[in-house]
Amino acid sequence: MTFKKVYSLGLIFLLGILLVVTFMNFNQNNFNNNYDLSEYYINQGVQDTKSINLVTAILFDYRGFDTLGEATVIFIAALIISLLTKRSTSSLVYNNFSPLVYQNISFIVPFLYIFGFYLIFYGHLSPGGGFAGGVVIATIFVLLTITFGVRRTREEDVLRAKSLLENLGMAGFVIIGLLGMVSGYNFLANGQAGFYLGEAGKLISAGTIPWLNLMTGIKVGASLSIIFNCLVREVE
Amino acid sequence: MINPGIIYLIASIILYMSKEEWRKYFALITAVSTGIILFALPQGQYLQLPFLDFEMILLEVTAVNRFIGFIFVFFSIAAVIYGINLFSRKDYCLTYFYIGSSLAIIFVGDFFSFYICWELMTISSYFLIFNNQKPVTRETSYYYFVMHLVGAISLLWGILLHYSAVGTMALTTVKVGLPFFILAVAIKLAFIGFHTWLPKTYAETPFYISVILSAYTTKVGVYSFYKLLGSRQYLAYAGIVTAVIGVLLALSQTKVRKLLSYHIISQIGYMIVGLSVGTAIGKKGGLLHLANNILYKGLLFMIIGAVIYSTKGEEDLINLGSLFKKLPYTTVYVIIAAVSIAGIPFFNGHISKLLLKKGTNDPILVWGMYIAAIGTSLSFLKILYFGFFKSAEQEIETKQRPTKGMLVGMGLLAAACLIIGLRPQLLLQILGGVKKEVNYFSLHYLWVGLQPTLLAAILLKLAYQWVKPQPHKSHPFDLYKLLGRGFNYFGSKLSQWHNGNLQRYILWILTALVLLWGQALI
Amino acid sequence: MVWLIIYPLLTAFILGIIKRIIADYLDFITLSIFSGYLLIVFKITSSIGSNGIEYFLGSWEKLLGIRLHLAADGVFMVWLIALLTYLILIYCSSYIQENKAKYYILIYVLTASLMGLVLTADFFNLYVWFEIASIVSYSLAAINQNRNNFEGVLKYIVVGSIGGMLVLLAIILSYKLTGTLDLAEIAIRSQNISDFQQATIKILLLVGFGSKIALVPLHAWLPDVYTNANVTFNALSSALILKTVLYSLIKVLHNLFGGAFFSSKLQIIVMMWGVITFLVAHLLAYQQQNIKRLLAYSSIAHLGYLIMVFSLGTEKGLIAANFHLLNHALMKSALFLLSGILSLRIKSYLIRDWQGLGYKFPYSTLLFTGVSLAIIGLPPFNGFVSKWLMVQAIIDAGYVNIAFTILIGTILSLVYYLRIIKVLYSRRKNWEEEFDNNYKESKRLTAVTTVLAGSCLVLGIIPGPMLELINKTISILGG
Amino acid sequence: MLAVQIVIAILFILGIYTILNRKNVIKIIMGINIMEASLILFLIQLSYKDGGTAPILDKEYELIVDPLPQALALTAIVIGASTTAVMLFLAIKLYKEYGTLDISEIRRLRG
Repeated sequence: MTFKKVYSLGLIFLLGILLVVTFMNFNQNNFNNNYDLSEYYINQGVQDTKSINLVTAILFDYRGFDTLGEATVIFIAALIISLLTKRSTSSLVYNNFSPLVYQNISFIVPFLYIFGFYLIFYGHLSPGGGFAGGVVIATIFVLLTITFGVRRTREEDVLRAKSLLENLGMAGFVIIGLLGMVSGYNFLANGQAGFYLGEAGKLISAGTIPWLNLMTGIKVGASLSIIFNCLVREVE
Repeated sequence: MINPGIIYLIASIILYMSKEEWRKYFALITAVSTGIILFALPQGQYLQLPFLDFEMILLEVTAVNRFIGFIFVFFSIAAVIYGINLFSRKDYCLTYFYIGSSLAIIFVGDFFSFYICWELMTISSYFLIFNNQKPVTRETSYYYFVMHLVGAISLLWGILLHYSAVGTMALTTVKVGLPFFILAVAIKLAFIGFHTWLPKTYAETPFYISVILSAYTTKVGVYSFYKLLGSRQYLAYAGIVTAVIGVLLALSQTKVRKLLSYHIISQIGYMIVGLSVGTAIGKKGGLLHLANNILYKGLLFMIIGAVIYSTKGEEDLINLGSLFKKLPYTTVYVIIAAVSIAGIPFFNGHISKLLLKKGTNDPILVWGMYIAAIGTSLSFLKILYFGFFKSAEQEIETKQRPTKGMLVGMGLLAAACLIIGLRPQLLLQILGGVKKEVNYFSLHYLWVGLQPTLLAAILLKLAYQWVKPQPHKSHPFDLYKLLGRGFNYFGSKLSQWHNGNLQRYILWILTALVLLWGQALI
Repeated sequence: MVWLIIYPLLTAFILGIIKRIIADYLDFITLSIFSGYLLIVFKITSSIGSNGIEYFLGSWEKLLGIRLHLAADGVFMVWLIALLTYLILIYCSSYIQENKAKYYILIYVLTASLMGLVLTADFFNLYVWFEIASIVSYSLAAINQNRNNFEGVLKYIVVGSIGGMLVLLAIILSYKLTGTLDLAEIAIRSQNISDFQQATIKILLLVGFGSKIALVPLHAWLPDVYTNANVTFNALSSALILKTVLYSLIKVLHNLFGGAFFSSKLQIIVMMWGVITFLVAHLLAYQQQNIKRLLAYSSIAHLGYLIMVFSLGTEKGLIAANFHLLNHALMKSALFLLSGILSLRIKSYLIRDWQGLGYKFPYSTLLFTGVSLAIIGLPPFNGFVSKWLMVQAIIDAGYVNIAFTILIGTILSLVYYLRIIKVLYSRRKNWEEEFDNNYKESKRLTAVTTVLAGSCLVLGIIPGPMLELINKTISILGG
Repeated sequence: MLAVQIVIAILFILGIYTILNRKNVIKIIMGINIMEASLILFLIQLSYKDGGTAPILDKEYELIVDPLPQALALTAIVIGASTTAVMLFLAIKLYKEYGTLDISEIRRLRG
C-alpha cells in the first residue's frame, strides 16, 4: 500500500460519507414545495400537448430547447470523430460467419426498420421517441457492418450521405422550432401557436412533437452510425 | 500650456517616423524649444484631466520643479549634441521617451500620473539598456527591470494606501504607507543596499546611453524623495551612510564607469542629507547639488565615453594612461569635472557642498560628509593621475579622435560647471535665491573647500600602493539574486508535482472537493 | 432574442449541408453570415430595458418551460462573445488550412453554446449548454494540423466529465429541494433551506465549474491541452470559454440563493482560493519552456484574479472584475494569436527557438511586447487600469492583505513575460541561413492582432467610456 | 429511500475509485460511466413514488411518477453517451500513438 493508495482510499471513503450525510440531510425537508411543477405536468400535460407520453411531452415540448441542445452534443461528437478519423486504405473488411447468420440478419433488418420507425412515430403515445428509435436504426447499420463487412470505397459516399442526413435532421429541428415563431409565437411553440393538436391518443396528434421526434430520430440514427463507422475504422 | 515631458514623448514618436537626415535636427530643435517653453512657464497649476474618478494634474509648476526641469532639458541638449552621430533611430526614440517621462514626472501634480510616468520611465530605460549584442547586458536589463518594478509596485501600493486613507490624489508628502514609499524611492535613487542595479547597468551599456542614464533615473529618485518623503532626520543618517559607503566602493573600482556609478550613489547620499535635515539652506544645497551632479557627473561619463570611443572600448584604469597627450581637449574637460566634483572653490561643486555644510548642524553628518569628500577627491585624483597623466606601461592606442559633437557637448557642460561655480546666483534665483549671509568666496570657505583635496593628495602619496589600480576579483554578495534563486527553486518544485499523471490531478480535484464540502459540514 | 442562440446553430447545420457546394466561397459566406449575427446582436441589445428581456421558449410561461433572460449585465458578455469570435473567425479564415468548414461549424456551435450559457435562466438548460461548450472545446482542442493533442484532450475530457457530473449533482439536489429548475424561482423558494444544504450546492457548483475554469488544484489539464492545441482554440478558450463559464458560475451563485453567496464564509474561502490560484500559476509559468504553456498558466492566474474580485460582490468589485474580464480576453487572445503568427515560420513554440524572431517579424513582435506589458499590468495599457481598479475594490472591501498579493502577482508575471521579450529581441547566430528574409506576415492575421492590441492601448489611455458602459450594465449583479 | 441513496453513493464512489486506481484508460472511462449511472439513478429515485406508474397516460391512473426527472435523465444519458464516444475514440487514438493504454505512461505533457 503506497501512500497514494491509502490517501485516495481515505478520500473516497470520506466522499462516500459526505454523500450519504448530504442525502440524509436533503431528505429531511423534502416536500415543503410539493413539486407543483410535476403536479402540473401530470394533471395538465395531456391537455396542453395532446401527447400521452408525458416524458416525450416534456422532452419535446416543455423543454424542447434542452433536446435541441442534447442533439447538438451528439452532432458535435459525430462531427469531431469523423473529422479526426484517418481516411482508411483497406478496401474491404468482413468476417466469416456461417450462412445462418447472414440469412438471419437479412431477415431481421426490415423488422428493425419498422421497429425503429414505430418507436419514432409513436414516441408521443408509448414509451420510445426519437432517441430510442434513432438508436434502433443505428443498430441496423452496426449489424450490417459487422456481418457483411464494408466496402471502403462505397463507404465514403454513405458517410457523406449520413452526415447530410444528420445535418438535415438538426436543421429540420430548428426549422420546425422556427415555425412557431413564424406564426407569431415563440421558438418551439406548439399548441399555443395553433398547430393542429388533434386528439390525444391518435397517431396524428400533438402538433409538432412527432415531427421533432422524426428529425431527432433521423439525426440520432445517422450520428450514431457515423460514430460507429469511424470507431471501427480507427480500430483496424 | 503643456507639460514639457509630453513634448518629448510626442517628439519620440515623430523621431521614430522621421527620415534619417532630419532626425538629429528635429531632436535638437525639440530640446531647445522645450527649454524656451519651460522658461516661459509661470508658476501654478495648469493642466487638469479627468480620469477614472479623479483629476489628473498633468502640469503643476513650482520653483523646484522648474529648477530641475531646466537642468534636465539643458543636459538633454548637451547629451544629444554629444551623441548626435552615434544614436540610431531606436536610440533617439527611446532616449526621448525616457527623457520625456522623467521630465513629465517632475511636473505632474498627482500620484496617478506620477506613477504612470514612473513606469514609463522604467519601461523606456529597460529597452534603452536592452542591448541585443551583449548577453551580459541582457541579463543586466532583466535585473534592472525586475528591481525597478518591485520599486514601482511598492510605490503603487503606497499610493493606494495613501489614496484610500486621504481620499485625494494630490501629490504631497505622504502620510500613510511610508515604508512602501521609502522602498520605492530607495530603489530608484540607489540607496546603499538597494543600489545593486546601478553599477551593473551604467557600466555595461553603450557609453552614449550611459551618459543619458546617469543623469535622469537617480535624480528623479531624488526629486521624489524631496516631494514624497519630506524631511526626516533618520533618513539623513541613511544618506550619510550611503555617501560614505558609496565612495568607499567607488575607490575599489578600476573600471572608470563602474567607479563613476558608485560615485553617483555616494553623491546621492549628499543630496539625501541636504533634503532631510530640514533647514532651508540644506534643502537648497541638496537641490543645487542635484543640478551640479547632473552636470559634472554627466560630463565625466561623456569624457570616459570619449575615451572609450577613441580607444575602442578601453576603460580600465589599469590599462589606461598618459591620455593627456592624445586627447588634449578631453583632458581639459576632465580636469574641470574633477575639480568640480571635488569641491574646489570657483567650481560648482564647492557651492553646493558649502550650502550642504551650512545646512547641517549634526556633527555626525558633518564629519561623514567630510570623509566622503576626502574619498571623492581621492578617487578623482586617481582617475586623473592614472588615467591621464601617469604614463602607461603599455602605450595605449587611440584609433579615432572624439567627434566634434562630443567635444561641443562636453564643452557645454564644462562651461555650465564654471559659470555656476562663479555666479551661483544665476541658478539659485530660480529657487528663490539664498540670503547673502553665505559668502562663497570668503577666505575661510576657500580653505574649507580645498581641505579635502589636499588631504586626498597626501593620502594618495602615502597610500600609493593601496590606491593604485590593480586587478582584483570581486564577488559582491547579492541578496536579490539569492532571492531569485529561491523563487526559482520553489517554482521548479511545484512544476515537478505536475508529472502528467491524470490520476494525480483527479486526486487534487477530489481533495479540493472533500475539503470544501467537509468545511461546510463542520 | 432566441435568435442569439439559434442563428449560429442553424448556420452551423446549414453549413454542414451546403459545405461542398460553396467550398470556394466558404470564407466569404461564413464571415458575412457572422456579420449578420453582429447586426442581430446590435438589434437585440439596443432594445433592452433596465430589467432586461425575458423570453419563454415554446411560449410556456409560468415556469413550465425554459426561460431565457438577457439581463443588463449580460449585454456586455454578449457583445464580448460576438465581437471576439468575429475577430478570431477572421483570423481562422487565414490561419486554418484543413477541414475549414468543420472548424467553422464548431466555432458557430461554440458561439451558440456560449450565448446559451449567458442567456439561459434555467438551471438544467445551463447544464446542457455547459456540456455543449465543453464538448465543442474538446473537439476544437483535438484538432491540430501538425501535431496530435489526444493526451491533453483525454485529460481535459476526464476532468471535464467529472466537473460536469458535480454540476449535475448540484442541479439534481436543488431540484430535490425546490421542485423547480428556474433560477429565479429557486431563489424565491430557497428561503427555508438550511445553511449546509446551500453550502453543499454552492460547493458542488464551485468545484464543478472550477474544474472548467481551472482554479488551482483543478487546473492541471489546461496547460496540457493548450500545449499542442491550435492557437485559435487557445485564444477562443482562454478569452471566451473560460470567461463565459466563469460568468455563468457567478450568475448562478448570485441568483441561486439571492446573493447570499456574497455574505457567507464561503466568500473568503473563494477569495483565498483565487489568491492561491494566481500565485501558484505565476510561479509555474516561470518554469515553462513552451510559450503556449506559459500563456496557459498566465490564463489560470488571471482567472484567479477574476474569481477573487467577482466574489467581493461589491459594486466596485464587479466593475473592476468585468473590466478586467474584458481586458484579459483582449490581451490573452492577442497574445495567443500573435504567438500563432510568430511561430508560423519556425513551427515551434519553445521559447529558446524564438530567439531573434523580433528581427524577422518586427511588427508582430512589437505588438507582442506591448501586449505583454499590458498583461503584466504596466501603464499606459489597459492591464494597469484594471489592476488598479481591482486593488482599489479589494481595499475598499477591507481586505488589505489580499490586495497586496495582486501586486506581488504583478512582479511574478513580469519575470516570465520579460523572459520572452528578452529572447525575442536577442540576436541569433547563423540565423540568416535558416530563415529567408522575405517572409511577410499575412495581412488578415496582422489586421486582427492589430485591432486586439490596439484596443489594449486605447482602453488603457481612455478607459472612461468603457467603464461607464460597464457601470450601467452591472445593475443586476450589483443588486 | 435511503437504501437507494446509499446505493447511489456507493456507485458514485465506486466510479471514482475506478478512475483513481485503475491504470487502463478504458477502465477509467467505465468509471466515469458508473458515476454517471449513479446520477441517473438518483434522478430516477427522485421521481419515484410508491405505487406510481410510468407517466404514459393511456388511461386513468391513481398515482403517476414525476415525469420531469425522467426527461432530465434522458438528456443526461445522451450527453454522457456522446462524451463517452469521444473518450473511447481518444482511447483508440492514444493506443495508436503511445502503444499502451496505461494512463501512468500516457504523460508526455508535464511540468
